[in-house]
Amino acid sequence: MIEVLYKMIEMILFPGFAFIGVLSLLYEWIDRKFYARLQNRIGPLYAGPHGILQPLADFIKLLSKEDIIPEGADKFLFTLTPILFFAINLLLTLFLPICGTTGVISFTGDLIFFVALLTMISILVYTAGMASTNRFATIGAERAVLQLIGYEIPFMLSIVSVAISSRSLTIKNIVESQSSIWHILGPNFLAFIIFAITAQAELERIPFDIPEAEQEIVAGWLVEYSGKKLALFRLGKDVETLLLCGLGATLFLGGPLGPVVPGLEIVFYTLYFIVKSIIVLLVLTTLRALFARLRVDQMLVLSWKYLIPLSLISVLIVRVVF
Amino acid sequence: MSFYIPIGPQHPVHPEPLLMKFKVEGEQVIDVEINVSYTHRGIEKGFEYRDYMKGIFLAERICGICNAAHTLCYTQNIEQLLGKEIPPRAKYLRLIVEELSRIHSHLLWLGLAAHQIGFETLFMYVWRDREKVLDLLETITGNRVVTAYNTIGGVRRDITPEIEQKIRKSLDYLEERTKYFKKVVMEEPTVLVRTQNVGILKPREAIELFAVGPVLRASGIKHDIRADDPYIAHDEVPFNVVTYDTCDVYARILVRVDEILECINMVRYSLDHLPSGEYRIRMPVIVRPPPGESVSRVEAPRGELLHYVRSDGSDKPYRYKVRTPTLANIPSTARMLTSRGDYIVYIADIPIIFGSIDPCLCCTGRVMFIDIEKSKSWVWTYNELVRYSLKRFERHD
Amino acid sequence: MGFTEKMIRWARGRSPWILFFNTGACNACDIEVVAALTPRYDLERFGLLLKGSPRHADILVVTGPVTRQVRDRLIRIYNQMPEPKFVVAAGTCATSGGAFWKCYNVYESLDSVIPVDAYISGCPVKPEAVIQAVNLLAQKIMKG
Amino acid sequence: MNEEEIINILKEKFGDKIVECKIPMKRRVFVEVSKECYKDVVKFLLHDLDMKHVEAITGVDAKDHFEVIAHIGYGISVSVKVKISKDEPVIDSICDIARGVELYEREAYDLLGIVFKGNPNLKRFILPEDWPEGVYPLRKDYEAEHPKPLR
Repeated sequence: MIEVLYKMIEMILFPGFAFIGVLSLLYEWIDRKFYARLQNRIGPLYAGPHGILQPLADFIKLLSKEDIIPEGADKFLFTLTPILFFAINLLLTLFLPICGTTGVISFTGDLIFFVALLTMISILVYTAGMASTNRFATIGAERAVLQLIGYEIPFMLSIVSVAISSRSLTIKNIVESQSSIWHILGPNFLAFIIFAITAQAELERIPFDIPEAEQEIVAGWLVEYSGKKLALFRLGKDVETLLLCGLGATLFLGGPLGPVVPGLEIVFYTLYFIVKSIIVLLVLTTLRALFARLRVDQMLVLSWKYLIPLSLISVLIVRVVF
Repeated sequence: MSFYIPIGPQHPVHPEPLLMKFKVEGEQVIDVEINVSYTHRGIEKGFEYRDYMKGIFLAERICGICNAAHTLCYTQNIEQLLGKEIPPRAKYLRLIVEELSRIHSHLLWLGLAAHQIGFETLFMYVWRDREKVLDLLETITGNRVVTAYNTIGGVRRDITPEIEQKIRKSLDYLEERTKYFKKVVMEEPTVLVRTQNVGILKPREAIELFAVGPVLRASGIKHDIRADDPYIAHDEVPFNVVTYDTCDVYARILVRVDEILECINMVRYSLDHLPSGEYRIRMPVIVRPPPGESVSRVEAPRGELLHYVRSDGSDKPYRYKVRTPTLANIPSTARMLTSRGDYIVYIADIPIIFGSIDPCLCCTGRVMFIDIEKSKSWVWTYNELVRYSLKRFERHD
Repeated sequence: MGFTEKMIRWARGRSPWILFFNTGACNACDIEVVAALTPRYDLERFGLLLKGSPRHADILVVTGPVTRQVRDRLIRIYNQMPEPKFVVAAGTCATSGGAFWKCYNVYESLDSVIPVDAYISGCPVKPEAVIQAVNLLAQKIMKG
Repeated sequence: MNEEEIINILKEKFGDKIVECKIPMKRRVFVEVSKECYKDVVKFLLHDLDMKHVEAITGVDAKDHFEVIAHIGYGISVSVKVKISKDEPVIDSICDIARGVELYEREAYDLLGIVFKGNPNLKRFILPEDWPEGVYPLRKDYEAEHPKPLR
């Protein structure tokens, strides 16, 4: 009984939903602040000290706004997709090893389950676009799927090359195998670069924010959502950012491992995890600030002509070395 | 399966209201209708109720960005009617403010173009440096954007030596920044990919569809009112007409960036050779030009601007016609936006192609939609589309 | 329930998302409002974002005199915005028709078409005035 | 190719059809032409004298008649003026020899009611859809007033 209760607390409180929720809001704040700094601006400042409560303010404001369901939209899917989007993202964060070498849930081969659910998220984006039968949303949804075809394979291959180098498909072993040297320092550096680019595409940020291209198709698949649904989508996207930064940190920077004072392992592990995933986040934000947006066909050309061969080479290198 | 995307009249990237209806197959644009009549305010009728002096303020508000060009064209028009010659110092001062507002307009456009292809950082940098030019305009004319500087018979304020120092210092900073932006535009791979051979307009088409300004010069045709028909002090101040011949959005960016550098040199030259003397001739408060008509032309930042006035001796113009540059560029835009044969236009290219003519729709408030291929019959008439979208968007309560 | 009420008002005041609509203006006010978002004035300090779709925004910033064609589009966009919405009339053209006296195609002012909450005067509007307006509106929202 | 040469060439080519021409200032030529040969003069200027650029077409409501003025030329601007009677305001359009002019003619049609024969789609152009037919705002008899407020 105590075991179940302990698991519940772990799930709900510490490395689970509450902690992740706060952390993802913090990440959105870091992202916006760093992005503004890169553009020589100050970024959010007045909501709380240094604007740290800005994402919270956006979230609460959206919750309190009126929720419109357009007449022609297919009601069931329109309301279901935001909830599913948020739920899957939260579920996936339970796999990340935050306060120990294993996440809240971990079983052998959980990497495959993790990556499968990640693709589910993009399918949800498509259904969200299609459910709101607005013309811009349909085009945004089509572009989301086109983009999915583009970045999914290099994304998988970069994870596979990490799995090969640590000889297992469970996150626990991957983390432990990095106790000697981090994957990023070894032959997997090329895989890290590909992971960063494809994570940028998975999160639909600037060089690849084609489904949501504000200038061309107003707000892409998000155009019809407002109020609570939009709040859920935005929080889900923040959690997804945390998820991918955490995944990057776990796979390439050795997750929560690092020199530790014996008594307080959990605190140190969490600190290491946060610091490393923030480093990955800063890499993604600089990517976002440096480039202009690509067109869908250019994005596909980029991924099929350059990213896939590169990721194949990285898998080959890893196979030869290990 | 082809269907319509109505972009506008409210659209995040085009500040002005315009409705562009695209016939689209998948991602390819087949056909376009551009309806820009939303900014038609009936200004020409407004001129007939105002006397000549008050007309300056209405002429200024035709377009907020190129208002220096509009007031210059208006005051030049009336001076031609009166047959009065303005003092040389006033000519040089007008030229300085005109070139500064051209720099501000081109920098604004460069930022907006970067914004349209999703390059937020360049947009922020360019608009941060544009503030320098706006500070200059504010010191000289008293207002950042709508510079009420030209009046009939000369200019309103004079330039003092310390303003001159300020101008020179800001110009050096601007020159160095513009060179940096040019380097960024030429080397940044994602910008090149999004702008090269996009929005093609061949030289023959540019002439046949009467394109004007940077759009014409980007297709390799060397025409500029400042060179062909020099007004105020353009015959004394040397400058060379910038042309590129790759006929696409990339060429238009480069034409405008080079023109900024030209303007900087022109302002420096005119500051060095600023003649002394008074800057305005005495004008009666109520100006009554003799009956007659006159045409005045100015090279506005977007192209060739034409004002025509017909006076019947009273203090109000009998008829005042304004033909704005963007109006002349609309046919060539429609040509650029339709895919023909191997030249394919994607939805993602629409904002940057339309943006590449630097549309100043409030000038164009007199243009409605153009059918390119007459044979096309639309699935919906205009009103049906409005009713359809009204039903679709109506709030569900 | 005072706390949640106060929290919601604080949140609404701290993250005003604007939607921009130019109803036939001479776009001097438009570029000044957009200039307020750039590094020198940077409205994002107040949490202000320029949003594309009427569904996402709560403040509708309108510049320019309302022309006849734009009137029904403006009303439709106003209807599409979710409920706690505000309208800011930027520039003398929006507040009182500005310099376009006697031009036949133009309404006298914006509040003859939709209810307006805040007026920014000036032709064109200075970015400092836009920041002042956003602040006043935020305080007004926070006080309910 | 300065202003006098243009006038001389036009004079001996069209002879008496040129009603009146003057040079108000440098690089400006005003030519008044009779209604029949308006199109040939424009064609002659555009192609033979290689001016190849029509800047604008202005419609003017002079009290007893309409006037259509075509401004042509890059460097030197030649304005070709034609008088049309008020009760039968029809003139042949120059759309076929100058494609880009379609807009200017439709603007004159919409605001003044001058019909350009041969213009492919002479439809409502600038005014809003609910503008009453037959009311032309730029005519002298039209009194401009603001639309009534809705609220």
